[in-house]
Amino acid sequence: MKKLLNDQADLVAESLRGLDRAHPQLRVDHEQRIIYRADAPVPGKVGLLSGGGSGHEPAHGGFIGPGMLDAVCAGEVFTSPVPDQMAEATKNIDGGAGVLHLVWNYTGDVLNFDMAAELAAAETDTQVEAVVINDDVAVEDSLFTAGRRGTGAAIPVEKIVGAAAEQGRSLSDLADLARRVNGATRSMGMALTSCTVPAKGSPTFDLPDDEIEIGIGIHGEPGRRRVPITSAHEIARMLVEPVLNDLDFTGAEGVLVFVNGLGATPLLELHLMYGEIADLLDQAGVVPVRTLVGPYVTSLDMAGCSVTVTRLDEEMVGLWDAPVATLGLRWGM
Amino acid sequence: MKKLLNDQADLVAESLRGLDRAHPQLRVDHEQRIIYRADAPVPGKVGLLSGGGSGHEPAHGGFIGPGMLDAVCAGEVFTSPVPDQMAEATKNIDGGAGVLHLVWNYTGDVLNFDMAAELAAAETDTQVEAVVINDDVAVEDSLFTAGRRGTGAAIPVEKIVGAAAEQGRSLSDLADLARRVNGATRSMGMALTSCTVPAKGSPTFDLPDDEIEIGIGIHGEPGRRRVPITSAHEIARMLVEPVLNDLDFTGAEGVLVFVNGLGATPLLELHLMYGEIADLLDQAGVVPVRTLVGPYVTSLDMAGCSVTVTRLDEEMVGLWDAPVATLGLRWGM
Amino acid sequence: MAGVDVEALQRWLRGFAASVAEQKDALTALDAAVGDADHGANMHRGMTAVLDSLGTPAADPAALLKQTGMVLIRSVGGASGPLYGTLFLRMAGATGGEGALEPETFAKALRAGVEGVVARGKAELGDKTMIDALAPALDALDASLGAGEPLPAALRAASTAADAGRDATTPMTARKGRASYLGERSAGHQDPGATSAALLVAAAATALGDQGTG
Amino acid sequence: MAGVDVEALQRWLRGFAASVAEQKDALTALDAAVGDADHGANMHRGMTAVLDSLGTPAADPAALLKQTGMVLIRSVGGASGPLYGTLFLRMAGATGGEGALEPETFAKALRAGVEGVVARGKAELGDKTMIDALAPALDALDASLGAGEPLPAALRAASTAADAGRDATTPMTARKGRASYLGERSAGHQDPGATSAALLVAAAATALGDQGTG
Ligand SMILES: Nc1ncnc2c1ncn2[C@@H]1O[C@H](COP(=O)(O)OP(=O)(O)O)[C@@H](O)[C@H]1O
Ligand SMILES: Nc1ncnc2c1ncn2[C@@H]1O[C@H](COP(=O)(O)OP(=O)(O)O)[C@@H](O)[C@H]1O
Ligand SMILES: [Mg+2]
Ligand SMILES: [Mg+2]
Ligand SMILES: [Mg+2]
Ligand SMILES: [Mg+2]
Repeated sequence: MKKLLNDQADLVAESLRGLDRAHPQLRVDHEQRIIYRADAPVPGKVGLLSGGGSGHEPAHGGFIGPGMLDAVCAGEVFTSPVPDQMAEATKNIDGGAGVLHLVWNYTGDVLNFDMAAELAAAETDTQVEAVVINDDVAVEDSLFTAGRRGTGAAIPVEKIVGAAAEQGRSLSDLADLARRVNGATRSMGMALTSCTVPAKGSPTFDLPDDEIEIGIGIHGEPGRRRVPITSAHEIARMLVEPVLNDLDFTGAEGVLVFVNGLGATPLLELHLMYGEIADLLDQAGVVPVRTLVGPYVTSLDMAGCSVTVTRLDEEMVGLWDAPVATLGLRWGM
Repeated sequence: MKKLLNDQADLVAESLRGLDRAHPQLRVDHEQRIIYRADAPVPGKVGLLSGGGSGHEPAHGGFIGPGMLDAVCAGEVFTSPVPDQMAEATKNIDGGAGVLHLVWNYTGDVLNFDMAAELAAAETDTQVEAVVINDDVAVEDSLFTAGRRGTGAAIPVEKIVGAAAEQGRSLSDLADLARRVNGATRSMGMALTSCTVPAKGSPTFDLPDDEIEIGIGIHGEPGRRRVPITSAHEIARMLVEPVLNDLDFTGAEGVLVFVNGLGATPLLELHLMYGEIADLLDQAGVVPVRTLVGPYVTSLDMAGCSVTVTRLDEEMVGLWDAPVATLGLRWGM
Repeated sequence: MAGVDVEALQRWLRGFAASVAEQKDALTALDAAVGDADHGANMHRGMTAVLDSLGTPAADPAALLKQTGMVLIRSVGGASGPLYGTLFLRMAGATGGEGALEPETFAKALRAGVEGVVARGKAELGDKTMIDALAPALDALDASLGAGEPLPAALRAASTAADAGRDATTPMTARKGRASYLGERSAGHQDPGATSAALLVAAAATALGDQGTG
Repeated sequence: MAGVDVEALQRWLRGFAASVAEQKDALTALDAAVGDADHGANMHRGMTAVLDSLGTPAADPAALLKQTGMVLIRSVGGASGPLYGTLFLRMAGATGGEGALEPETFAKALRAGVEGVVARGKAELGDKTMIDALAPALDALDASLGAGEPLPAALRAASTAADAGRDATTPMTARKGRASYLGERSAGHQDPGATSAALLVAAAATALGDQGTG
């Protein structure tokens, strides 16, 4: 394993230390491993909380700031944070209008956020709602599984709901909006290589030089199937087809297309993939009106990509375009 | 080789195609492989042109936009573009105030930009100045070499000069400023792994699992020396010391610290590195007042990082903070 | 027979912590095959924190079990943290203020704990989770005690059942947790959580059985 | 003796293109050791473009050489594009409107071309660049012609000298180009540009010598 670290057991703590020093617009509670926007709580605004295992940077901490999240709880690498963190963060970002938990759908995250909500209900009078993000169409038969994973949809959900929160909208309104954006979003990913989890010290799975994994998650979980390596053109098809088959994306306001790098994929290749994906959307009569191309939801040093498509309505377009100032997404301010 | 591409010979062309489709704020001349800001030329403004081999994304095309570059010429992977491209771009971004070439110091880039300037002088009456960026302290004895490489300094140079250009400053003023920022900047990089150039199809160099390269370039050139892998703490020291030894960075307005990922390095690790680097700067009495952490000048899929430090004056701080709207850097607009 | 007192429970926890420490890499390797390669690290982090917490004196079994559950919930994260944490919290809730638990009370508490895990995680037998080791262990424990066997023998039977339940997860297709994303590709791999759960039951057999309340 | 006419020069360029195509991976491998692993691809891209351009009829040697230089400059990039391009442009500049170049004119033109490379790239003999193959080749060519040898023999001598010059780059520490960044680590590796330059001279010996103007 070749990584820039001291002791792997300290990786998350030391990375948070660097994040804190590098970015004065963030405030880090190192004891609890919570990252806050420096001016939280914002009075009158619903607080938005997310979080999850580390190793997905810039998710989750890179999406804290005006127009997006108020705080994020950081777990160990690929391990959901614990309820105490979420309960503490919930308390500290409540500006009087309640707190919305945006929970990526993994058993660990859901269970820990559940317990946190129970704790918060028992210990404070903060109103809490939770919305589960579950967009990954690689998980088929989701009734007989832990359900679809939360992956790329977090970005449009957090951005759009974040912008709406800045407008002073109510907790239940925002929860509805989050569910609506999540419901309008589908994703599918693939890996060229495995990632290496520092605590394990070797790749999570062995992938021969001539094979790729289709339907991969963002934690080094193996995908749904392994296929011979093929062209970007074919790979785009294997990602876009299941997305389009799962939801009707033809619509008046067009779609957001988000081509995500999993960590070790050059932007040069991601842009090439965008071209292939855009062709397929063209053929299907689906019109991209907003795009995002880059490593936003990574899986440590995994090479590969995912595609996320969100069916936009006019309100969502406006909220997507609204100002945001985070490390990962920034415009308009 | 595992990459998201069709035929490797078409990688750059197809990536430009995707870039063009994804980002309406850019305009791409696919024949000549020139990326323009959509509204170039900007009347009355000095045009800023850079470029170089592909494979460093988001450099160079990701730094085109208001407040930064006007155009970029894209070469093949790790191969400087050709004079025709630069001459054509020069003609098209001249808003009447001349064009500044920001040239990364590599023999190929310098020779091709030289020829382009000769062509431009022969064929148009556009005033052209060129400033060479050469910040890499890994190249010792630069009098007996091709000179120091241009690496991370391009970001502060292009950002600061880009902001000044928006103020309508003159070509010679901007060239002076570019030289001043370049002169105030030093960089040093290291690699955990080699990159794989698509045309070669295998890693440029073999690096055993327990060794790293210190003083690496951004084209897979081997570094100055190979050492056993060590802690982030020690690696930070091997990068920061030569930078601080080369230039006195203690100064009233502090420094910009730019910790750059070379392509396959998780942001988690880069932030950890920032913490280590900030400690060393503290010990040396050097005060970071602006920071940038992320993959901005990459070397395809290389794992590793570089550190760039710029000694800022008041004017530079103001220009760094000025609005910019590019794919790679964006704030204030 | 002395019953399961605080000291016996502490022996159990120490024993479990020791097996987890020893099996850490094996648990992680199992999780790498069907999950995210952290189950060993998770359990080890949790049980290290539990060991630390044993320094704080506990008034009675209920207090110790509750503290253990809270420590796990606070330190582990992931799926296993809330689930193992709930196991111990519910065990605590199912005991009164006794200084030592009768074998039947211990068995009842364990059942309450596992029911808590089911309530949280919604896994059924055959879903390829820790439940596949824990549920058969409970049944064997109850059957043995019902047949008049002493706790040590009953726990040995439970441990054998847990091991068998763990082994039975190998051919299963996962329907809960991260392994479920793999669909049929999850078959052929032993479940990491069932493996750690079998270690938990084995540690009980050792600590509360042979040298303990036997 | 017919002199070096357009057809002979085209044979030279075709021969060089063929060796570059054949040696592409070897050139890139040399560049991987001390540079950025693209010299083979660069030269191949350039010579493929030159082959394409041979379809356009050229009035005389000067026109063909100029066109070749322009094509290389337009298609190669990197360090080798402007340098090889300059070589041909300056060769063109050193010839008048002759339909065929006398051996001495050809030798003079080649020297002018190499001087152009030196003027652009500022490399000296011993800097571990293409100059280390080209300069000895020129000297051998002039010496042979001066000694009254015919062009074919003189070009064979030049090619032998270029090969020796290329080989001599191996122990050198680079002082120009990308290899110079390696400092002393560049020693022990043959220079890619000197290697392609030796191919260029060898192609001349074949095309203009043996079957050509011989
Ligand atoms: N819903 C569930 N009910 C019971 N056990 C579960 C459930 N989901 C997962 N598990 C258990 O948790 C184990 C994985 O734990 P761990 O790797 O620590 O957490 P994570 O999956 O969050 O990385 C699985 O092997 C399985 O036995
Ligand atoms: N200043 C120079 N003068 C002469 N030849 C040079 C000079 N710099 C580099 N070269 C030659 O160019 C070769 C490298 O060419 P190439 O790999 O195509 O370009 P790049 O270095 O830009 O990738 C070197 O091996 C060397 O022979
Ligand atoms: Mg996990
Ligand atoms: Mg090159
Ligand atoms: Mg796991
Ligand atoms: Mg090269």
